[in-house]
Amino acid sequence: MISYLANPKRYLRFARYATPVFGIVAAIGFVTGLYLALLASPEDYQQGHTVRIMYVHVPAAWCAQMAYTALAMASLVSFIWRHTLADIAARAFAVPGAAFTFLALVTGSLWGKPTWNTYWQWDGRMTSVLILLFIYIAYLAIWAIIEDKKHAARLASIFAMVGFINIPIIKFSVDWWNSLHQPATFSSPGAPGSSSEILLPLMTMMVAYTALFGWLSLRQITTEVLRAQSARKRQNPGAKVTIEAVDA
Amino acid sequence: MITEFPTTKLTLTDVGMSRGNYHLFSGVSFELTPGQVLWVHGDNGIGKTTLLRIASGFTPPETGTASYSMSGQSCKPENIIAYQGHQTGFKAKLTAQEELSFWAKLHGFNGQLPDIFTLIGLGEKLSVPTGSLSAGQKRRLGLGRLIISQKPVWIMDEPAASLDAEGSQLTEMIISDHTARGGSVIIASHSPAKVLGQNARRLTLRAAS
Amino acid sequence: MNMSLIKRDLKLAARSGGAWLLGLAFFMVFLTLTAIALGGDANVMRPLAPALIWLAVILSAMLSFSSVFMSDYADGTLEQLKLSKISMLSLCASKAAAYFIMAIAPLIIAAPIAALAFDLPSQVVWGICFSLFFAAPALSVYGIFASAVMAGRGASGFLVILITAPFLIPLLIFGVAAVDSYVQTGLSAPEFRALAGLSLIGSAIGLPAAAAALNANLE
Amino acid sequence: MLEFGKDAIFIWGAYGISAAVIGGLILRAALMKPHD
Repeated sequence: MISYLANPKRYLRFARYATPVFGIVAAIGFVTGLYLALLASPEDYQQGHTVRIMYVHVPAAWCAQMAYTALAMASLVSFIWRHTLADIAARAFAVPGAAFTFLALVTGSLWGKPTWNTYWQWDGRMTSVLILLFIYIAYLAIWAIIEDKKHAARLASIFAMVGFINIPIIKFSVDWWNSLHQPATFSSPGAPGSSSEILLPLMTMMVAYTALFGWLSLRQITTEVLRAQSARKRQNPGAKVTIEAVDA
Repeated sequence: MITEFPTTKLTLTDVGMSRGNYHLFSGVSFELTPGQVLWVHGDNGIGKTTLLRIASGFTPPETGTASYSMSGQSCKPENIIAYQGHQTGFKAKLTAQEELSFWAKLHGFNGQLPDIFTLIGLGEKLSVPTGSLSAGQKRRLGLGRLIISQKPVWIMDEPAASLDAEGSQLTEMIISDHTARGGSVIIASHSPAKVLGQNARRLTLRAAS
Repeated sequence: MNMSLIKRDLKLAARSGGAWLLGLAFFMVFLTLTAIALGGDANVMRPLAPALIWLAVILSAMLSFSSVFMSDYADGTLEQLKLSKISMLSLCASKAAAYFIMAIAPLIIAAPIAALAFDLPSQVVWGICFSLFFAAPALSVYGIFASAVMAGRGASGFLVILITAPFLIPLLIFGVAAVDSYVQTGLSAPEFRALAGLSLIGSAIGLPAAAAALNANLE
Repeated sequence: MLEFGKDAIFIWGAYGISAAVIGGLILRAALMKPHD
């Protein structure tokens, strides 16, 4: 799959069909998902109506992690094979990923206020999502600050991979730290039961978010590929090279 | 002084490179064998330094390949290449003596350092911090490091810059001594140096109109 | 690791006019400002002191990270080193060792003195020193990594802090916890094993990554 | 319908901010031009 799409021409052919498919799935997903989440689903017997926040929080958190995984994989490909398309893809995943991470944090804290009566708990999950946001910001900052794009692609991919290996370590340490300081005085508002009434809107929103992430990434990758192609077309011819013997 | 170098070959095949969206060159191919000098000539900004850094193994070329071999076996660029770029590569706070003995240790040089200092004309400057040396004297110190490296292939970016007549003569002498012993050299320079012996070629990068 | 490279870095630090001591000065200024902000009451500060000292060490280290490769990159030493017999990996290991000696070791030595200013019992002081010592390799290595990424950029202090912060969080967590555990169980506390593990994993990830970043910067 | 009781503000806040951020992402992607 990856090696098939590595060719820009083949990628563009794939994107011509895949982009609208993702777009349509996302659009349908959001319409039905919102209908199910806000209108057609009942309130939870424990959490009441606030359970509806889960339908936007969990998909955002899922996309935040999926985007970083995709980013790290693309970085690995870019680092090993020096593939321009992988650079472009890694970079394209970063902004949506950071935005979803931000959304996961904000919706999480809006869920926390009615549930725990506080906007923020330094619990393991929220803290590691916050750290993930820092990693995204640092990744984007490396791209922004390094002017030579070839250097930036390489250094950003190295950073992304180091970040990816460290995420489980950070997650483990934050969970451990949390269990030390807050010995289970509350449980984070996870999925309350798994009745189909809750599962159906949640799954629909998951599909919608994932398709949206796909659409956003493909749009940006396509744009960058076309930009690179047109830049190559407009490129100057380059220096003329001659090699000749010199008589001393 | 060291005796002879192993037979080395540096081969660039169809190398192309761009800087940002600016296409520098493509289709550069040459082979550098023992005793040869390649003089890279061209205006500022045309890509001389980029080509030298590709040949030195710092920068992988966008298209084409750079390959290196020693005694018929392919090897890494750092096995055979010594590079002297625009930056001196010396610490201002360390003395000339400290610097050369550090690099001698790093390159495994067993020869006599005082001889090297005499050769490059810095015999009196041993205990002077390199920050207090003139630009030309730093260039001479760089020549000393090239010798100490005992590498067969020297790649030099504008070696004649900021050197006086005597210094240029010294450079030419050291280079021709190096090629006579089976070494090879790539030089980027505006001015044609006299060192270009019978084995010299000129690679010209000229802006396409 | 290469001894002549470490010696050379130490010699350069000795001739830097005391610039290597600035991290130590920052450490003391930070703790003084904190003590003033907290009202200077020893009873209030005593329980906070291990965390504050740890924070001071991490912040001071973060501020000194960016300088590790800056001059080597700018004056061309790095490209000369790349073509020498030293591998980039052993270059990074040597740099980490030199960085530890110049920047981290003085902080570990200064920490007990700072601890006296907070009127800490000697067991806690030992806990602070040991926890810092166990975490020092990881701290140095991630610093080397961030510095290698930013080697070619001049004013990059803030970005270096942003790059290293996520990786230093586990150190901070286990480091502060190790101080408490030391008082109860000594060096056999699991936190020390965690810190040693972080240092090992950090070196296994950070040094090759730093070497790759240096190569990328020389391209 | 769409009456969420005392916590309505948090639910609308979460959906509103999600809509704003996602809208921003879609706008950014839609406005991308391959030829700059």
